[in-house]
Amino acid sequence: MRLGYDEKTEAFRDQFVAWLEANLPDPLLTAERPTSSAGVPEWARQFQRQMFDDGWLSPAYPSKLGGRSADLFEQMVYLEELGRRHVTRSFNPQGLGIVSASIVSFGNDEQIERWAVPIMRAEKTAALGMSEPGAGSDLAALATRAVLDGDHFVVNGQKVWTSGAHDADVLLVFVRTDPEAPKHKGISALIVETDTPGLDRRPFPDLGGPDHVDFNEVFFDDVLVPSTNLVGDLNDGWRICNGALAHERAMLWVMWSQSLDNMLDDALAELNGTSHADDDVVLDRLGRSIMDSHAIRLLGHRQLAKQQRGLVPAEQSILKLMGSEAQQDLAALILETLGAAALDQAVDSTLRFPYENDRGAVSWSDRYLFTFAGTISGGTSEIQRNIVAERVLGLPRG
Amino acid sequence: MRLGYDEKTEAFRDQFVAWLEANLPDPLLTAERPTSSAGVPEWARQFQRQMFDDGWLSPAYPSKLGGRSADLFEQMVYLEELGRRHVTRSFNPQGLGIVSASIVSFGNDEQIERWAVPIMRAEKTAALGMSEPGAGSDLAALATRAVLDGDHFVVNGQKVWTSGAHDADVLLVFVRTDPEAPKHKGISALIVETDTPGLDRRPFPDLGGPDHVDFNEVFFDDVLVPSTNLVGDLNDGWRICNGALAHERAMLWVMWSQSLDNMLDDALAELNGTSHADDDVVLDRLGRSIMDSHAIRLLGHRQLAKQQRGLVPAEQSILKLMGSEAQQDLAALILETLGAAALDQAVDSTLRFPYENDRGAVSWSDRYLFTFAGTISGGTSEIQRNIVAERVLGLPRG
Amino acid sequence: MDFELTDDQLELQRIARDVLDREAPASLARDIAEGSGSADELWATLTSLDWPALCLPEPVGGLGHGWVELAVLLEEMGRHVAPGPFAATVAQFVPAVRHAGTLDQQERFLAPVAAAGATGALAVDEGAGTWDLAQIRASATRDGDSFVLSGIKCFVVDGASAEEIAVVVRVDGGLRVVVVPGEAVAARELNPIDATTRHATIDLEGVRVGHDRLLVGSDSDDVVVRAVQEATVGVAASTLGACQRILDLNLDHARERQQFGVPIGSFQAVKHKLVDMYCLVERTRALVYFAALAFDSDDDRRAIATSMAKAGAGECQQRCVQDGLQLFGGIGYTWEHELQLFLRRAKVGELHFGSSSSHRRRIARCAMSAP
Amino acid sequence: MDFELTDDQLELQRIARDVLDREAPASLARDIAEGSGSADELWATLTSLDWPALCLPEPVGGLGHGWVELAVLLEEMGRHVAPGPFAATVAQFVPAVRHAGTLDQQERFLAPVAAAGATGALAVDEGAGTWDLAQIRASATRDGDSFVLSGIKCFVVDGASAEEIAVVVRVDGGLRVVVVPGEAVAARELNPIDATTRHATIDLEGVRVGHDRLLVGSDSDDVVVRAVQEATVGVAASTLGACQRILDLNLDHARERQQFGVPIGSFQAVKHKLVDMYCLVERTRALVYFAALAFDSDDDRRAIATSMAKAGAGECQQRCVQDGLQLFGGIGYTWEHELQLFLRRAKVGELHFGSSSSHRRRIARCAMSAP
Repeated sequence: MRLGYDEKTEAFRDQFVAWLEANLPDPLLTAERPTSSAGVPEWARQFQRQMFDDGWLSPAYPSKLGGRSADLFEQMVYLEELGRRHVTRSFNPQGLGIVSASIVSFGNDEQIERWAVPIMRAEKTAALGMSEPGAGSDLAALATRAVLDGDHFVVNGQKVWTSGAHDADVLLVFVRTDPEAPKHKGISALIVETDTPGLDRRPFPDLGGPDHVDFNEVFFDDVLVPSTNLVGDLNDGWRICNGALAHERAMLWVMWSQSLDNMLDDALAELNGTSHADDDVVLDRLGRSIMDSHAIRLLGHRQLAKQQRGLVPAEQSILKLMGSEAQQDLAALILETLGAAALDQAVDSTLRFPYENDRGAVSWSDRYLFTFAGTISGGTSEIQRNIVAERVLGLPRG
Repeated sequence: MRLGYDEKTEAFRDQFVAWLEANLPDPLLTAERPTSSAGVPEWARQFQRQMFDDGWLSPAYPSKLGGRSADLFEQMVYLEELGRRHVTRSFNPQGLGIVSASIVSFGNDEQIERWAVPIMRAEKTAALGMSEPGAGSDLAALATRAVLDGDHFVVNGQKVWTSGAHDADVLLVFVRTDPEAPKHKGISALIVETDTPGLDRRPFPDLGGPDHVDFNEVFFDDVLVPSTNLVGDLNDGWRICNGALAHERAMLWVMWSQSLDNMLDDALAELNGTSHADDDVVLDRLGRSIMDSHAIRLLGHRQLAKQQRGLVPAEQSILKLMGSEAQQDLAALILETLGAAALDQAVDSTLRFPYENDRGAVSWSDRYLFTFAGTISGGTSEIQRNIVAERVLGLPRG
Repeated sequence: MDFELTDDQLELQRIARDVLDREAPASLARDIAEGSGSADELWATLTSLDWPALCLPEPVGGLGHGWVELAVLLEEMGRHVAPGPFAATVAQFVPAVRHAGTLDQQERFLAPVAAAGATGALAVDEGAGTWDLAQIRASATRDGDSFVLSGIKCFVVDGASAEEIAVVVRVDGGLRVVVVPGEAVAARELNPIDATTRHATIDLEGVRVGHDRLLVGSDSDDVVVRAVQEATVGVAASTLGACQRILDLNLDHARERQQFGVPIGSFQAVKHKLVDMYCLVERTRALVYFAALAFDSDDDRRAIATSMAKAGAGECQQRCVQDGLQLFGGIGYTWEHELQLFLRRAKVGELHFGSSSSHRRRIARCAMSAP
Repeated sequence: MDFELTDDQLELQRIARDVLDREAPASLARDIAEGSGSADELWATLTSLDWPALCLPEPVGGLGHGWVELAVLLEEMGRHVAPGPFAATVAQFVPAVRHAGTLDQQERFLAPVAAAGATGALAVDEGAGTWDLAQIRASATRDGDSFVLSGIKCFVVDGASAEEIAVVVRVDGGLRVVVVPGEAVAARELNPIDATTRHATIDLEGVRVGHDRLLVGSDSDDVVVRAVQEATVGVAASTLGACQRILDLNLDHARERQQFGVPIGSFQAVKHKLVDMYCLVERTRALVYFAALAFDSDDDRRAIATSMAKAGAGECQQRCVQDGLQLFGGIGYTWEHELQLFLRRAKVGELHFGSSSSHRRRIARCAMSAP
């Protein structure tokens, strides 16, 4: 155990810091904001491309894929430096983190060149078609069908919660290709270009308000998808599906940790200088949130240290649970503390962090509501608890 | 809706108050304390007998059974006046509230005369043999067997958690008399004198300490019980069992309400004049306990009002849950608030309330631990929640 | 005590529920949130049904019902996330005029409410968001035949739309109520998190009103305290109703929604959360109606009853919003689903007339100082 | 950073666990609680295994290990509800002498600990139960070649049995540590809720000690602050261990105990509570070892790390005691079952060296005042 990093890691950090200082976009050029999680402004596309071309977009990858074969500690300081500056690597996070990552892991060279690299270079944006109505957290129950007919799949069915689909160029869609096989076994993964005939994207607003639109329903009505768009093997989609969700999961806690820290910074700024900063009831609860923030980072580092030693850490299964609930607790605290001052939804929308994906720069009331995306999506907190109980604590299935 | 009672009820109250003022034992005579929930000191026996003889022990009963056919509101003010003075009706609460009550409801005249009246007049004490090892909250799984052999039952098996059995003269024991019948159907209720050969009572301490003894294991090894000791019909014990638990359930909330109020009084006395009385964090939590205390009493009154109108109220199913957990929360608050001052288990054991069943007059640490008797026994809070979910909220069985 | 609604009160509840089921569907609240709806028609209907008059005293043309009946109506309004001036008028403006005004003044300002649904508001807080009367600085100064006002009032429910606003001000240091015509003040409307609970900041600076608009039925601060208590319990009753609806929606969802082949309501974790919500709703209802009874009986536990009702509603909304949204999963996380309308109505109750925590501390301080 | 135990540290943990499994079964704690047991034999064994020396500096005969290793041992002691002078000696007495004493004084008072398991205690609080150094009034006054003490010290762990007691006093207004022979003070032992954590009130009035017993390695109050920080984290580590054991006992129980025909661990409500306990145990472990690392690295986050470790342990014990007892049902509610021994050890941690709430408030105030 030790608090600092070794020299090699610190040298890596210095190198990245130097690159960032030389290459961060002029804040004045960042005024155009994203329209959805696949609607990326031009300045952000250019910056992402620059990162890729200079080997800083995905440091764990080899250089031809936008990286420099960094080890886990190097990836960690890389993320620390991004987080410290509130720099967003990609404003199309599912595109980079899941779609292109899945193609890199499971696709062939042609697919990597045709889709993964363009997504990484922000020439294309991508969205993930996984959830379906009625399936909820039960991914194995998905019903969208794809039937191979010659050199095309014919896709019929419906996806929902597809973030950014209306702004995306391609979708990675999980479909049932063998209806006879047991639930997990008959699933495949297809790349679908969003301008394919028969594909209908219907964006709908979340509970933030009628103009807060990122989710889509996506309908497939006899959509013809070339068989060359199959990622991985036929009926091997469950492995990709798990891989897609697991992708970069090793580092996913950093996102939870940094977004909690950001909210905490905002909370401290909000309370400082007010009478609340001297209210013991508020301080008592705030202390807990500060502890959450430290504990989550420390547990993440523990996971990292175990992975570096080749162990399979149990921490990752609790970090999403703890991180998402800690954010919810903190947002609730600030909302309740501000009281009447939080009645008004209008907020100062001036950008504090020009490089941040700030579609969340909203009132504390909305911030509180938006924390439920964290405790619901990607497996609700209840599902997470079941998983930890069974897989980590060895309790019997219910 | 109204806050007060009608004149008839208030007249009843006045009558009882006059009786109490004339008949409460001299506090100086109450120094002898109970040894268990069936080990009743002589002064308390005399007082209980006096209550019975004057028609004040069980006011809802007819006069020959120690009552005066009081209605629900009259029973309520009766309990209010007892509570206000911290007067315990019987230091053998299961004997009076469950055993004699079951015999009165389900037994024959001879049984009433032979056991119920003596228990009510505190000439005998009684304990309840219901729980068994391994059965926990699953009463239908009880395994103690009784086989009818001529004019006797032969009883074999084991009970546990039998409060006060080592001090009791008789037990009301639930036994399986038809092992072939479905779980609920083959159960019967027997009165067993504790001096019957083959019956072995082994008291054991609870977590309060090695000298905190009320529970017993009770072993039955070919115990011969006269068939005339069968209460109710053969194999009709499930109805009695439910009846026994349900007995006086209508008024059981008053016990929860009053014991919470008593704890709250003690808590306020403990904090008053200390720096904790000015600590906003403490006040915030204390406020919640005060609300609990009011809400529980109000919900109890709501239940009472519905019963008086002949309705079946849902409140009783949540009052035990809320009452037991509210006590636990309050005890935890005081324990945590006192901090180091609560490290020492020694407490001033001077009796504040000479008529109270004060085996609980202990440190806040023990008071906290003892609240778990409330959330565990008589159906754990988890079981209570299942029951409310299914019976009150109409949710499907799991 | 007899702590259950009488048959007449149960009948009133049933009628109110029927009326609002018909006249105030959730789509009305949604239309208002999206800027395309209006509460005017609902208010006209309720006025025609004598709702504004129901709990007003008979001398001003009211039907003479009490606070328990008012709580029944407010709870139903919350349960339907019903928009409009009902709550601010009858639970905020009316109590202020009733307790502070002379009989003549009550007649002058309340008869139009009873007869024709004139609307009112109550202005108390000045920005701290605590509704703490000790912090009131706004004032009315006599100038000839009139009073000149000074100060700013914040978080005034319906402050930009009410016809008359009961404004709590200082006159010679004491707390008094001045009834100011809504059109006389400059109001800036906020964009509240619940679109059906409209708020405004109003500027009193230099506003001049006739001397007879100063309510002079009593020269005690207590009447203002009482008016704010009633307004506070009114908010609690509305919050209670919204929470009840969140629970109802969740119970339906838990019975119907299937996951892993069974209704999610058969999962123990779901059951237990719903039971906790149910217990808190019942606890809050007990505390709200206790406060209403305390008003009707002029019981001296009014202050603690008010704080218990408000804090109870606050604890209840906290859990109902939290678990109610969580248990619904993604479906509840959309603008389309009506759940969010009730979440917002429940949450808004916590944010005005004092937080749960502040009321709990009052309760405890009160108990600590009791003999 | 590298936030996992090294192979050597893991090996130490394994050895410590084996030793205590063998030498400190729960029956030892039970015997002590029933008045029939003694911790002497365990202490002799641990001394023979060099436990007292392990984390002492080499110059005084120690093995030079750091706070991370000490946390490993203290956690295992808590996990075994092990009685005896280990915790008070190495996590309370030793830090006080190390930080406040000169090298000679360290040699004088610590070498006997390292060599022969001499025992020590630390006396700080004077009755408030807050361990707030600002409230210290006890004093040492120079009188010729000696100091005369005055004051009362409360809640002193092992205060009635330790051979030497490091007493925090005021000398000329500043905070200093005087090492007082245990036999020189009148001690009244309390009847603590955890019989393996013995406490005493000690009376310093008129006690006279040689001037060389005033530790003069530093004249800064900071060394006392540091000693109390280490003592506080020591309590947190022990609490953590007890909580881990409560969780372990519950997991075994949930897998084995059948109800309604299935193991209770298959009920979702049971699962979720166990997961919450597990998360809190892991959270606390992270915070405790962070504090240990901060001590070893002289990191300037020591103060906040200390408070986080203590508050973390406090939150953890609250949940583990609450749900750990509740989930066990009746079986855990007996004196016979070992669960209660661990519940008491876990709970006692909350009651000294400052409550969770007081530490959380310190954390928040510290963050509020940070730039």
